[in-house]
Amino acid sequence: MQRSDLKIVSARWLTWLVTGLLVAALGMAMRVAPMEQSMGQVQRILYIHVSVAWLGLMGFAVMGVCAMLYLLHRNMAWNRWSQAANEVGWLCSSLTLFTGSIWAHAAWGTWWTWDPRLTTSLLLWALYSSCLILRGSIQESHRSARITSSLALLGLIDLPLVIMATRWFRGIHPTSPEMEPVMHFTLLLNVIGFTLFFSLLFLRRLRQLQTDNLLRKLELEALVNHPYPPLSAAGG
Amino acid sequence: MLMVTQFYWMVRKDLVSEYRARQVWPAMLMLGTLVSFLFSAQLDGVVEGRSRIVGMLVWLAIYFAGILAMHRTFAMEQEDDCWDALRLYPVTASWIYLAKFTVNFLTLATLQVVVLGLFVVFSNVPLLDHPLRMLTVALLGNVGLTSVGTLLGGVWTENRQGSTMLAFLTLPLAAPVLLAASEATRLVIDQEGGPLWWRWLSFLVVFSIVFVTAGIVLFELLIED
Amino acid sequence: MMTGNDAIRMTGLCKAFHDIPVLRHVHLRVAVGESIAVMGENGAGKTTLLRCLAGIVRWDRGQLWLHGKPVTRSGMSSRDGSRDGASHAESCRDIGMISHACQLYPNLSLCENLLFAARMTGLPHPRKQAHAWLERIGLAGQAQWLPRRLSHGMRRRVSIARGLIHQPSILFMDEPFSGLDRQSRQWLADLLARLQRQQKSICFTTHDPRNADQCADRVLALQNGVLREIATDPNSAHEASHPLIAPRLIA
Amino acid sequence: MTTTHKLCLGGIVITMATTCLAYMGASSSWQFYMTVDEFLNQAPTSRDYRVRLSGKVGHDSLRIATDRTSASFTLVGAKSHLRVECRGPLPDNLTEGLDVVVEGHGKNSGLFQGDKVLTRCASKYDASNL
Repeated sequence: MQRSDLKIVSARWLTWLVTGLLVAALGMAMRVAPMEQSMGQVQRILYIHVSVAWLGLMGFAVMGVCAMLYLLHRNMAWNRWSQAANEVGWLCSSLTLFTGSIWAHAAWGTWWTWDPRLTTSLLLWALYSSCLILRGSIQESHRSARITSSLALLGLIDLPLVIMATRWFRGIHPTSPEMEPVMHFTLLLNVIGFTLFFSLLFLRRLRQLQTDNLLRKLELEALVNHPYPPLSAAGG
Repeated sequence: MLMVTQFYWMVRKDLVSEYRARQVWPAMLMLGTLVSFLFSAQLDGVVEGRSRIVGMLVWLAIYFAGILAMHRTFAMEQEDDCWDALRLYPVTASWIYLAKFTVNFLTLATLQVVVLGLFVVFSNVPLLDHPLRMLTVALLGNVGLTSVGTLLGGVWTENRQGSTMLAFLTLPLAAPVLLAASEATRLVIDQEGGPLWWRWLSFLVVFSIVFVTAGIVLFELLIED
Repeated sequence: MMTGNDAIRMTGLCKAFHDIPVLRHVHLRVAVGESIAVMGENGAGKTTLLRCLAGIVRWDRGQLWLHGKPVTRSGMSSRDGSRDGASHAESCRDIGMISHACQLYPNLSLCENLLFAARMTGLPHPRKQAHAWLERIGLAGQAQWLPRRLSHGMRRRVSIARGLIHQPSILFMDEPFSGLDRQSRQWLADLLARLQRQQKSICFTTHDPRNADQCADRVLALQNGVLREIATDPNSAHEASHPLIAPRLIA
Repeated sequence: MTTTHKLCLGGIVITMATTCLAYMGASSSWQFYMTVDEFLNQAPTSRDYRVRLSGKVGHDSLRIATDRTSASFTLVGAKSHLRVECRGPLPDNLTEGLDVVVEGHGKNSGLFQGDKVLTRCASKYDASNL
């Protein structure tokens, strides 16, 4: 996708629309959805936790696929996709651990336990972080992209483990419990709201990266046409 | 057939170089010894849960000293630009990976002997009462750590802060193997067998298979320039 | 145009480092048995050009043929993956690359360094080959020495022997003359002439126009990432699509 | 062997190894917790190691110390039950009839010495009547 194709992302009405939807969904989670019987108010964190957890997984999948596409085509455009997914996904993954921890403290009586899903999620977060640090620590752009992509591909192994952890392994983490219809609807609305919001964030970041790239290219072209800028220009 | 002889000569070249110059092993063993000393000294007051702590400390000592050595085997190639020459020989990156893997494996094995020996002497923990079991854990843990360290070691061949970056970035990937190996070591010390023992052992085996395969496949992407 | 007669044919080579273009659409043809010299300022991209041609560095755009056979980018991996591996191994046997560093393992003796190269390229009778080369470069008596005991000129000779031991038909040399005394220069010039007589194609970089004139059939200049011909052999006039001459490089 | 072949083959090996691991995990030897019945089915001598046990807090069995540092209750499984004594931090919502996971050591005397209790979420989220 070219930079100009993403123009709609920066449209103000879209931002307002998506933010409005998110606020409505959150409002529903806070006010409209009924309070849960055994866990009380804290159960409402479910709506946020599930949404960001889904996005955290999604982000890694997007990053992995874009990494693979980069390695196949060696096109830096794919690396920008994977970088944007990495950053937004890392944020969602961190939020998942954070909200989950709060919830666990109220519901299970502990901040953390080495349940299979918790463990694999923590590993996913660590992999996200490694990729993020790697991107920053290698100067040459293609080299950095190549190495990060390899790591992202390797990290994809963890993804099915996180998803299937509650089905394959016995753990304390709940597996899609039954819910009241209102709760179900609220959850659905929240998942949609969060997905749209973070997708918008992702696309905006992508556009930012593309603009940055374009700027650098223009700068370079100017540099090549005038390899040695006149000394007097330094002050101006 | 050519590949096997190439592999043999690559390994032999590294070992001969190390034997003559002694650039990596002394520093690594010194670090391992010092860390083992410090850990064992601090263990003196601990009464309960000793086996659990020893299990982790042994592997931490091996990890940190080992990563230093693994970075050096690649940095060594960088002197006088030999790395470029090596990549121009008609040998695939997978075989270069396997050769470096073997060298690192042998290096780490030496380190393990020293660290485990020191822990036996200084911490009074019956690490070697089941020598066969301990050997299995050490071997599998070694393969796991070496596969990850060698894979990522190729990334920072020329970087000066390479060893720091390497220790830092291998940790998320190496964490599962460190945990599994420590747990298995604890079971050896506590002389517990049964399903728990087999579960960690099988985990180590699978981890090793996954990362050795990943190394063979991905190494050419990492060292390409 | 006969393409089969070209040892090296490169079209539209582009390579950027840190998004800064180093080579821009470089076209190059080297006939079998021809010797070319590439000149240019520091940082002009001479080394990068050689490393691309030798297949150590993956280039961004362009196509390369060695002896009429296409070589994939970086030689190691490619988009379609259909012809790498084998092609890399084959082209590696054809290529000799001598970098500006000597590429000798500091803890192996001269003989062992040459033996290692011979064994890695899969030569028969590696020991005989290594000794023959030591004889040829006049260091047979120092076979067991470590490289650090030698002078720079002697090390350079060993590094040349290392690059030539597998009898490549195409030879890349990065600044082979730098840091050599007059005697060694003469030795190297003689060697290049002899190799050329054996129908080897040679491509080397240099800063010294005298070496370029002495050893090369053609002299090319790399400036702003563009390769231009500056002293043209009348037989290969078709190459002079850039008739620009950069006299200040020669001066 | 080309790069693509190698990548495919590597992918297959890695997938197979991971699946194998998942399969082993799904078999009984690799679990986050054991049920009370599973635990009691083992020979009494092999019970002396650290496990997590899952079950229900039995009715009329929960005794919580006034300073909330220890509690004792019966852990009820499908067929059998076990006396648990637990020292350590207790979750606020610990009540009778709740699903819990207790971490601790089995004792030969038939008593389970726990040091941590986790309450499990209900498998159905019901609206509160309040």
